[in-house]
Amino acid sequence: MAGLLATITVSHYLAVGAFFFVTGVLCMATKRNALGVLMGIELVLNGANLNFIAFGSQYLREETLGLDGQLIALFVIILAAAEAAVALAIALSFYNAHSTIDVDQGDELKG
Amino acid sequence: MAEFFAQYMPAWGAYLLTALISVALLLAVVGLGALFFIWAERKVAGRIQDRLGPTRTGGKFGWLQSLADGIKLITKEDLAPADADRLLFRLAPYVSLAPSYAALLALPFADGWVGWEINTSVFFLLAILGLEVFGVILAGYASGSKWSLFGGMRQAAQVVSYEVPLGMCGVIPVFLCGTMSLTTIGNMQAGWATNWLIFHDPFTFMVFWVYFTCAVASVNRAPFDLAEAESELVAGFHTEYSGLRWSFFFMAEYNSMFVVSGLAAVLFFGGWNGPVPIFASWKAAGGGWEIVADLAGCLNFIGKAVLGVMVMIWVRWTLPRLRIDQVITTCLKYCVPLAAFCFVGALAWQLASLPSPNDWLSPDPAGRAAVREPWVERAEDGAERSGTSGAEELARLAEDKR
Amino acid sequence: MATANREQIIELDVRTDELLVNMGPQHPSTHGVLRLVLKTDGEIVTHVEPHIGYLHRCAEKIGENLTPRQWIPYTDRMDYLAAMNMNLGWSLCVEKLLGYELPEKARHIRVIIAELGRIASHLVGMGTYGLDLGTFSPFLYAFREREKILDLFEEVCGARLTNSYITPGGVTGDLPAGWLEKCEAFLDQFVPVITEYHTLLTTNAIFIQRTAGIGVISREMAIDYGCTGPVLRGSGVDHDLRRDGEERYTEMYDGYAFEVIVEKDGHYPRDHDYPPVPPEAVLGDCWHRFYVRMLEVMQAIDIVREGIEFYRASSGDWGHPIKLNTKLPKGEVYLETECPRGQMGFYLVSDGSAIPWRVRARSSCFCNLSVTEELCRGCLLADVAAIVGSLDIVMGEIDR
Amino acid sequence: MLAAIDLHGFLFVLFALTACVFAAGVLFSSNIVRMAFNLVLSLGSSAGLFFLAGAEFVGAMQLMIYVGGTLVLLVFGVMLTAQHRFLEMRTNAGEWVLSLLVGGALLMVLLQAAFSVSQWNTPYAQRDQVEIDESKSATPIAAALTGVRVDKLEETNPRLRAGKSGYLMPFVIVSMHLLVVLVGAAYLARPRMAVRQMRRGG
Repeated sequence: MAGLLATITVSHYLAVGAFFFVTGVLCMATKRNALGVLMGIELVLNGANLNFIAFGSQYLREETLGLDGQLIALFVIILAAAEAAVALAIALSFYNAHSTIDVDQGDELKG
Repeated sequence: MAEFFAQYMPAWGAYLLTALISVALLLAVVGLGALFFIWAERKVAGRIQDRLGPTRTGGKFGWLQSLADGIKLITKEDLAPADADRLLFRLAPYVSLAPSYAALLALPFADGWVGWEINTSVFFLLAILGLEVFGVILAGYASGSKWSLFGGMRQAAQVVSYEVPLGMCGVIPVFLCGTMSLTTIGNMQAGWATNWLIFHDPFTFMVFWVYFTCAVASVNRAPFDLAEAESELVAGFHTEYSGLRWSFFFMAEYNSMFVVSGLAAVLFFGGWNGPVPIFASWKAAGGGWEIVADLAGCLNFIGKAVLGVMVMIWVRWTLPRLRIDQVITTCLKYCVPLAAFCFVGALAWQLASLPSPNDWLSPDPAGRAAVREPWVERAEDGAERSGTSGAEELARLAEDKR
Repeated sequence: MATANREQIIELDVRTDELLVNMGPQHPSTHGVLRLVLKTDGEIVTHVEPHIGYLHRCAEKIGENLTPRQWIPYTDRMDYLAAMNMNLGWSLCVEKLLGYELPEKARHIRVIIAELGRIASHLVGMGTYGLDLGTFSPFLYAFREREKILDLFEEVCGARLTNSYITPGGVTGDLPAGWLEKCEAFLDQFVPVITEYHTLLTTNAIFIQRTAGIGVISREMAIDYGCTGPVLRGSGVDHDLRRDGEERYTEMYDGYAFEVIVEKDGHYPRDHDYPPVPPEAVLGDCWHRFYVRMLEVMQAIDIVREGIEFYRASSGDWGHPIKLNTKLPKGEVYLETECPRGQMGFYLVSDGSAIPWRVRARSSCFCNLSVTEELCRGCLLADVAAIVGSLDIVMGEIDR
Repeated sequence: MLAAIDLHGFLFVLFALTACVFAAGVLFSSNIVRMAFNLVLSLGSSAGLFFLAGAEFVGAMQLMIYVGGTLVLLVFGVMLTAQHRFLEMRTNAGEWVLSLLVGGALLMVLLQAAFSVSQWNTPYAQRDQVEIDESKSATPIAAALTGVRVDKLEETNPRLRAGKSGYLMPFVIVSMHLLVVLVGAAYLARPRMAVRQMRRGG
């Protein structure tokens, strides 16, 4: 265990990011609740963020993305917030129109 | 400490033990703080209302009253309603307490006396205080009671709204000082009271009151205590709680009050720098004298924060409660525009180099301007070295900031 | 001034389910055991249904098994915040049946005591109203002063809350020596305290925001629903039984100069001493009801002062209670008096024995409460507490 | 002895484990409120990972915007639509098997990719010597947003040196985007139903 702990590298961060990504994708695929799908998207974005941060971290590598990694992560966070607002609005609108938030039932093309 | 334990056990155990001890110590601080504030609230409320408050427990002044209350709460049955979502219901108080406790981590008590020296501590504090709402929302949802649900919904709407002006108010001192580090901001206000940021210009003076209003709202105190409005929602989000879990909500509330007051003290009232620089020379002397000066500064800071809490208590026992629409209106119609106006005003004041009281009282610029973040100094060095255009730009920026 | 009866469209952004909430019978702001069944849409209340009867004690039926003097303690427990006024109403009703003429001194004692009871009752109403709006301190300030009145009552009759002091035939005892001076001393120190109340509540910006324009009872509506007391006068109806009532009751106040507290041309009598009506307030809203109560306290103080003078000037007997087993003449009587919460009526039918054949009480709070359903439709959850509080109900009187 | 275990590694494992466990919790819980709760803890733990990697501003941002803002909004949405038939929406077993298979395969591929690049999985020897005031402070980030790169003072490319490597343009674009999104969201969730309310308290 100690050996593992001593050698945290970018790859470890990437592994966590990958786990986030896969969980998020599975959430998007399996959840029937629209808000559950939204949470899946958040997880995916967070996984990507983790990768950017890892590549930008000066603790982990000699040559890094520098501030770029952090800035891109920042932009992702901001966009995720915006996306969540829109998605929530869509979900509520969907709920108003269909009286359900089960995305499986939203297969008709009218509001 | 970890090194000490490492002699007797494996390294990971030593770390874990060390962490546990530190956590226990800080929790004790939170607990004792809550004990004191609850006692103080009862005493102050009593005095305000022509009563004595607790008088018996622990001899004089009833100073052991909160301890007695705590013992009673611990021995109380821990009930969960049949309709409750058991897991979330049990977890919610901890979710509420944890962020408010974590906020203490980045709050400096004196120059360098901080649990975790983080460069973005203002932002971190505001962010982590915003998380406290989750406990309340979860409690509201998980209780399986309609009153609790009302409380949770109100809290969600209120806190999300008030985070906006609160952040705007917090950002003004950040811009004036050019740093997000609370330690640096505190050090920049050394010297006489005129160097405090609240007296920097009329806008900062104004924005403090906006900050205080929003802080009261964000820690869910009267007249903004809609989530627990006892005359409307019985007890709001903690209607169904009893015993120790109930008291966790209160520990979180009192601790948050202390943190927002402490934040106000650092951002606007010079933190550990008193109205009169008594200990400045001691501080400069270094060694043991410096520790004494820091200790005095720490007491100074705690005094200011406690004063802020006392004002909140005073307000709570004086004013009626606002209605939910009025709370949101207060935020969106008054606090946000005022904060934005003060934000622009304070920056313009700084940009136009208009005078602040400190200029004519103590023209010695040893205060704010001398304190700089390390990267600025290095950037200035770099600018001298290379003379590239980017560095010039930066040097100009650093110059402006000064 | 905002107009009453304005239509407002509340837009709902999300279709939410109706939430059925039980407010009470164990709820902090329903003043006892009132149960309001609320249908809410989020924070907006769409329907309110008051349920009463949780405090029913068959007081009227008991009255048909006791002699009128024995029933006096039961009237105490109707409006337990204004027990003296309840005693008075019943006593006057019985005296009306008996045709009993009251000695001068007893009349003034009754006026003093009844008006002190009115002050005590309004103090509770004011304090608990602050509590409904979420401020605790005025409640204790009000109770502090009320305690002093209760001390005075205790000295007079030995009881603080359920006094049973005024009885058919007069009162149970003369005012003790030195009592009048104590009463005057109390009034002297009490007048400046009222200014405190105005600072803390009446003129407080948040208080005005919470009450002005909320729960507006129009003049017609107040009359239609049979509202009485401060609720009626708060809607601008100039009606006070102390002036407009039956002769048997109004003659009690003969010689007393007082003006009915009602708004005329945007002004209240004696409001020059106090903060003017705020521009947000609409006649008939919670603020006006509250203000009427506050001014009635001042009015009652003046009446008590007058009463003390009259009492000092009067001579003769203080009026003795009738015998317990006094035979009642055959017949029926009904008499309404102006209690702090409105017009309290007592109805008595006698078959000639010492025990009434039929006893009924007309509750003022019951009528006042009936407005709730219409008043709370479409208001916010927090307004329900504000509106019900402003009606100042006592469940003991409604349920009897 | 303590050199065998460093704080960074210990905390990394701690945060990574909590983050992953709660992320799995989001996936496997069927109750929407519990999902939200798990997501909060998961994203909070990943903020811890950000702090650990030295990105303190981004970590605080994550806490403030993501956890404090977005998720409160989400929970709000959950509560608005929280009726019992929506609270628990189960996915049928066939979908589970299929998705877990696909997900497992995807995870394998990603992990393989993550650990296969030697530059990525070699530990950084000089980590203890790193002093990163620049990235820890918010000021360089703010400077980068206005077009000045503090960390690239030695940049030789004249075009990049002239402020082109900053983030002024994306920053403005994102701001406009946010504005548009807010307006759009408000439009989407606009009132569809109006209740005529008679006599508001009057």
